[in-house]
Amino acid sequence: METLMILLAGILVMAATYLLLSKNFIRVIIGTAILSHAVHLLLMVMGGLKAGNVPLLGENAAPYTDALPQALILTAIVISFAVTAFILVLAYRAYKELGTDDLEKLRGVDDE
Amino acid sequence: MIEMMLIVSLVFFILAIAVSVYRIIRGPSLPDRVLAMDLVGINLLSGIAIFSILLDTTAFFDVILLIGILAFIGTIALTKFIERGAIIEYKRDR
Amino acid sequence: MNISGIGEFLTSLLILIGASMSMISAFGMIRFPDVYTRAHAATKSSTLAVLLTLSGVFLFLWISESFISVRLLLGIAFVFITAPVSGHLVCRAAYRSNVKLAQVSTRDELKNVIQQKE
Amino acid sequence: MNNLVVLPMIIPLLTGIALFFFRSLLWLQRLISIGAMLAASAVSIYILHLIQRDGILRLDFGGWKPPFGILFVADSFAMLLVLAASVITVICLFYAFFSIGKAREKMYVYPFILFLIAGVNGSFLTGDLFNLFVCFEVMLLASYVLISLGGKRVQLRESFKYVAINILSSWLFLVAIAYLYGAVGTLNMAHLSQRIAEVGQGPLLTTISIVFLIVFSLKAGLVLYHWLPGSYRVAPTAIAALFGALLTKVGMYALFRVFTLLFYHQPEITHTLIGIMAGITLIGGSIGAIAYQNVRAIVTYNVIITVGFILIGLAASTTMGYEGAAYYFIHDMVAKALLFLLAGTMIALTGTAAIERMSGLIRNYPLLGWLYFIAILSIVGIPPLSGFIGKMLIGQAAIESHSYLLLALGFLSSLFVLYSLLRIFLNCFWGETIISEENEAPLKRGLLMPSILLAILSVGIGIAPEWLAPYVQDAAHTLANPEEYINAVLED
Amino acid sequence: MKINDVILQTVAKVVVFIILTLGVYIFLAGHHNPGGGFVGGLVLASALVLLYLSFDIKTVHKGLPFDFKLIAALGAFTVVAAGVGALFFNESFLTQTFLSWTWPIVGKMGVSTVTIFEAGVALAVVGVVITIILSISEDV
Amino acid sequence: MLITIIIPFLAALFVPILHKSIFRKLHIGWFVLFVPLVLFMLLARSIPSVSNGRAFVHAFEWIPAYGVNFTIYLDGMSLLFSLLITGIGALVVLYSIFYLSQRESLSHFYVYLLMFMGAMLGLVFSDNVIALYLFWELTSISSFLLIAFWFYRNQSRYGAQKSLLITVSGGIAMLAGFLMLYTMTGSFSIREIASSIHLHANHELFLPALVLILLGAFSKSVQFPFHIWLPDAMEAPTPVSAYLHSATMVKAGLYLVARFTPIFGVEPVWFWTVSIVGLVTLFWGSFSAIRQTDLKALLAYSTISQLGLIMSLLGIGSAVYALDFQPSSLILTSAAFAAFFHLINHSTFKGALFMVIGIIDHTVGTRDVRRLGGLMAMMPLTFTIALIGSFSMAGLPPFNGFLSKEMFFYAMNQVQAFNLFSISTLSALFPILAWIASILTFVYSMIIVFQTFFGRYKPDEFDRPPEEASFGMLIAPAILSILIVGIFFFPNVINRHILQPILLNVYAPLADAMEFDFHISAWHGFNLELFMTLGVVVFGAIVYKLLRHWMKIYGLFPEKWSFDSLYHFILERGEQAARSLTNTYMTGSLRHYFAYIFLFFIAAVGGILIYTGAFSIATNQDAPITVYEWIIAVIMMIAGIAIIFATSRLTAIILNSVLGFSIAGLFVMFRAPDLALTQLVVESVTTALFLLCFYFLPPFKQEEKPARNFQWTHALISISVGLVFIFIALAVNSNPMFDTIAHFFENADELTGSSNIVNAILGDFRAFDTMLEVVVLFLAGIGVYTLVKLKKGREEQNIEDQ
Repeated sequence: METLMILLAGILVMAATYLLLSKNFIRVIIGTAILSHAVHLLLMVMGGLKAGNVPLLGENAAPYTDALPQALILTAIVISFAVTAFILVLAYRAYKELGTDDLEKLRGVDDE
Repeated sequence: MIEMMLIVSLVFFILAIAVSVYRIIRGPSLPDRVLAMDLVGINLLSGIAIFSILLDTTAFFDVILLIGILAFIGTIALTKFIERGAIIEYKRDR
Repeated sequence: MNISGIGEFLTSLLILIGASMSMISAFGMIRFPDVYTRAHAATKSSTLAVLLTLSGVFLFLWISESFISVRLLLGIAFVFITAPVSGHLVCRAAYRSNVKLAQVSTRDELKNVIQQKE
Repeated sequence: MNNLVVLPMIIPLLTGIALFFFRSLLWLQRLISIGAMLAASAVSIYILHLIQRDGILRLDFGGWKPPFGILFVADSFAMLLVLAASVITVICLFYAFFSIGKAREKMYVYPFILFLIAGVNGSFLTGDLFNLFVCFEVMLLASYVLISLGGKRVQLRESFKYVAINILSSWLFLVAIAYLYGAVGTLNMAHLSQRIAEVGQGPLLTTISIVFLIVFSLKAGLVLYHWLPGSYRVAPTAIAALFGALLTKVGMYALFRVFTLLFYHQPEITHTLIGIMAGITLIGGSIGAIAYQNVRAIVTYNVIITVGFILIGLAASTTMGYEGAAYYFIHDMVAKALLFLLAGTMIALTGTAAIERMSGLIRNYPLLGWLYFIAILSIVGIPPLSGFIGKMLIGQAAIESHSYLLLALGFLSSLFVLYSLLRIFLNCFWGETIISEENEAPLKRGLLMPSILLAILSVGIGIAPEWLAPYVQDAAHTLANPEEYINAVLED
Repeated sequence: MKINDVILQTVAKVVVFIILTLGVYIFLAGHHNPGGGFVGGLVLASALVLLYLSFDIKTVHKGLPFDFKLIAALGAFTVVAAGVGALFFNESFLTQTFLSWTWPIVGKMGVSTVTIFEAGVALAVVGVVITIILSISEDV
Repeated sequence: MLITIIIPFLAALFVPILHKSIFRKLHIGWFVLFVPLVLFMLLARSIPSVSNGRAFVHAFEWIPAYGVNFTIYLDGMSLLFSLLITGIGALVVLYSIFYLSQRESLSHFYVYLLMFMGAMLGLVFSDNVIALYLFWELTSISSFLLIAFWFYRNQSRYGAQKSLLITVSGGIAMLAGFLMLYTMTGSFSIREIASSIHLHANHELFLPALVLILLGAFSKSVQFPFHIWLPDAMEAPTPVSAYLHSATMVKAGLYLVARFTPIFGVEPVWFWTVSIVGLVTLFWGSFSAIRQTDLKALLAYSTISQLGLIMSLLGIGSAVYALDFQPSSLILTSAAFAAFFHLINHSTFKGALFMVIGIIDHTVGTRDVRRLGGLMAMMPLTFTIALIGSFSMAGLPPFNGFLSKEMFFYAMNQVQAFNLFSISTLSALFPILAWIASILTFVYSMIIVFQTFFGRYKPDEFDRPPEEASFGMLIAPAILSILIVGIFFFPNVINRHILQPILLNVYAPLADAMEFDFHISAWHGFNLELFMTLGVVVFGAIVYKLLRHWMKIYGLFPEKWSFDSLYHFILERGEQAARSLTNTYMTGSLRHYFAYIFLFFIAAVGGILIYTGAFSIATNQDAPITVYEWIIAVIMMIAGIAIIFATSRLTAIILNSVLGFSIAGLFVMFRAPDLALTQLVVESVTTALFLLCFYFLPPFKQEEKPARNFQWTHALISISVGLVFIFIALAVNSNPMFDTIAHFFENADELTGSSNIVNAILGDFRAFDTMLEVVVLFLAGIGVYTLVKLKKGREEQNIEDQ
């Protein structure tokens, strides 16, 4: 299963990379979102997917799955949520102010 | 036997979800999509209920209720959007 | 097969029925011509389907593990309350955003009412 | 257990949150924020002394022994940076009082600055890799907000790029953490170091270390600095000064930490790569610094040059190099803050950032001009100003480690620094006075005081580096001997 | 023409309580079961969002006159202060403590300072989510 | 001795204060004058003891941790230089009192001047090379400030910048050399280095250090090709030119070479570089001087040439070391002797000449030789001084220049006779070049005298009518011309008290072996040197007469081929090139920036992956895959790929949320209910935000529709990134090295009273992460609020924010 999940995460990374390279606000943001999905998946896989039990003591018997990556992912999810929310609103505001969602039009010369 | 039936039900639900997804993609109107999404949510919720029997855990019951809530809120939000353009109004004037 | 075995069988049958129903309502989603008719399939039959399934699960757990899940009961109640409302709202939104009725429709009663009001 | 260690981070954090309750009481916000940073600075000094006395301090959060819990580890290197960062923040806050404007003040600019510094200090202190990521995020989120605060068009344009690139680097950081956790199964840096040493830094771990290298390079502006000039230019002066002084330093600190504590077994690959990257950065920064006629642009490219220069110390990976880097870290925080503040003041006074449109400012604002002159000399590394000792030690380290090319690039880059900054001085401060006395914009004393303080600091550090020497030597010693860090963390 | 939202509003009033119950449950369950402050907070926030959806901002503010930024700040403050609290007991920063005892019928029960911490998390989440949503909604 | 260094700086501190209070009416220069005078006397008092071979050492700690100290070392060489600094300094200050009017910003001028004086004294007194470097740079800076004294003039700024850039570059090279010396010997003290350097003569750094330190010396002492800054430095007020740019600062390089001769002399490269560069400079300087029309520029080039002369002498003198003190080689010590003697003489006559030029400039308002002429009658005293100075420079008796010029010829002839290092043809060039250069020197000396004071009187060309300069202005040059003559008649006073001790410093190993007993006399009989001098006069006169005819030769060297224009070209074009280069990659396009990151990622990580051969794959430890996981995985893959081709914003958003919900499903599979719950809610909220923010935007533009415009390069990049990502992950997965630390958390119930391990970790074990996570969330929330509420975009440009 690990291999499959790694492949899946890899494909997500590819898609995310491709999206990041496009010139549209929303596609870039979706790219970062997909990348975060891939990263969470990777964290999960790296913790080992060995058939263990839900990490709730008492409900099931040991062995449990590795709970640490789960905690890390939880933190990462929250952070990625915060970041995504921020960049979304930023992009929204930028669109409103600048009147375009085409990043190639927003280069800005370095010496204006 | 029982497990067989449960799995069959699960497959049914998955098929139902697939069909709804088709409707989401196909449209043609926005309300159609919203409707289909609502359906996806409801079916997903049932699927998870069955799944937790299969996995023999009650850990996902929160998820069930949660999906119900989210589907409901999502549907309302979308309908309001379709109807009035704004989702949350400052002061309802009409 | 003991009592609980039968109970389990019956409840899973309940689940299966629910599942089939939801299947059928999903087909309705494809087959019906416009959003208003699809709303029937989407809200009415599938609400029943969900209710059946969830009750099945609830009973199953009750019988097999004598576990009364309040959350599940809440869930059932919730779906029961909200599903019709969302169906209603979707239809209304569709109508107000001028989604066309299917060709086969014969009457549009609401049209007259709205016109009168305005 | 040493709860003191958490204070440099928690004081700004807590006061930052508390300030939200005093939104309209601007004077109180100012007072509290500056008081908090002063307190943090004082605590940092005290901790620095404690480290001299008792060795490395650590604080296990929640009392959970490493490697299971998170902990803060205060060694001299980290604390020196914490101290410098806190002091710089005090000064930049002071500048902000006079320059940032009511609108931003009401929009919580002080809390955000405090959060920024909390993230920075946390990144310096933490002993846990994942926690480093989280601290980075605190710092970055604050920086995102600060850079876009004001919502001007350029700001929105540049901050989107800044945010997007930093998000990518954050997720890459997580990827690297995931790889490392998968390979070694722990997150505590000391424990990681121990385990890596135990198993030997094989090809796989070396490859993972390169992922870390890329992540921190992005933060530090090493080779991958292209995002930096645009974004640093759009923020208000006080904030740009903080960014220029602190943000790249955090990335560099992480590089130092990771490549001295974790991945120090294969320097022929990793440190060589760092050396090459430092060289490229020096070249790119130097070329960029002379390319533009815009004060802000020149100043930001100077930030990049510094990055390359400090990392020569890491590439050399000798004690001397670490000492030099530590000195240079401190110097550069002071000097870059000074430079940014002065540049900002110039822009505020003349209303333009183009150097060809300024002239003869020294007649109107002599003190400003001489402060700028001091800043130049300090950054170029003319003794007895603060830049010299670090430059000397890094140069020595480069010689010791036979990296003559880096030495040449590093020292040549000082010339570019000199040329680029001198151009501003010659064109803007000297030359025909074009502002008549009547049209002269008044220079608020509040805008000048922070620069004076920073200049005094720079001169002070330059004249008396001996005072810092024990701390710096201890810092370098710890960096050069990772087992000390490990022992301090993992023994009870 | 005024759109009649009676059905929605009536249902919302009922449903909000179900959601709030669930939110509190999830929040409390976090100690032993899936859930916790973050999800609990999100669910509570979704209840509020439902209110905003079915009524309008002004009406809701009459019933809930809070500045959600301050609620978020309060939450964040609680979280950090929960850590600082340990300092007064001469414990390491963020030291949590718990008491648990076994009752005859109910089984094992416990109280823990983590609850304060988690409450802070939940408050912060509610505050933040509502702040974000309201900010955007007011801007459109 | 430290006091001598500190006094000028202290005085500099008082100058601005005094200028505003007591010296409002009186010229502040009178106060400043005390400083060099007092110092000169202080230093002069130590002449007797130093000439007996004593040396004073005082150490003051600065940064002992790194071996950097202010070690004051006063020996013969330092004494000579310090006497020059204070002596000429006193005269220059005296001169400046009359030269600069009260209207100039005198306090700045004297602060810089005193700063320079202190720095220069520090330079010659420092034994520690880092302290030496400190003062070295300080002299560069004060020179910079003095050159740009009239900073509103473009030329002044240009000259100041040029001098600073070149001297600081040299200084930095020198610092690198010092650091290399430290690496070899472990000491920053010149004396300690000198005593232990012979152990490291074969060190790989020895030669680089030598070259680098020479670079420093050459750039400061305006040796070819670094001479270009000196003519531009003439924009400084004339007292400054007289002081810094002829008498003292430019001699710092000579000082350095002399100081380091004991260290590097053993290496023949030192001899060759120093002497040949010196000779070339000598020749080129004198050659270029003739074509100058500005008298100050002419003097600048003459300074260059004279410094080249001294430099070449020092080089020849160093051969004694290279020849390992063979007895026959000791005759070459006379070269070093001549060097220092000429150094003193040069200070006297060049100082005098500068002051004279200053007087002329001051009185008639021009320094252009084409406009000057016939001033002898109006300014007899000035003329006399100029005559003395020029003739001394030309090497004519009865002036001190004659003596040192004779010795210079003598040393040059010795080289030829000696046939150093068996390169006879090259060494034969030495005297010839020296002789030609001397002829040219003669010519430009004559230009100064004859074209200024003789010839046609052209009063229309002057800004002001010429008249004899004020008495005060004439004092200083007069004193110098008295010295010029005085030294000619009593050279041995200087010889015994000052020059002999220096030779002991330069040739320390010889101190016991031999007595330096040079006797300077004007008359040596009819020897080769005398004939050379006669030849110089004869040919010089002819050349001067035919000046107009052969001036065409300069046309062969067009302006744009000079080093001067090379410097200009480099700066000008460098800036342009830098700009265009930087603009090529700093495009401001986010897409490019991302591409850099990804390409670097592929190159670095992928490269190392392949280079180290880290890749491995083992699937045998994998958990089995169930059908549900397949389903979700396939859905995700499809969604992931489909999102690339999505043509509408809504589709992209929905597909993204499909991915998010599927991840939640995967979390269910992976037995992570907490995660599933959180992911579910978060994904819903995120989707809602996406819709809120972006539904209103116009549809994707046509060119953005990737289905029609699939970017193959982007696809290639993304596939490579993905592959690198996958390969490392697979390698990590197949090489588990340790168990994770997770087993500890399974005791969560006892430790924290929580049976949900994940929540125990979040709330207790790693509560700090959670705390900061909340802060992050909080920040994002408030950030969104500020973003929406604070809109400055439409306001006018706020200056502060640029």
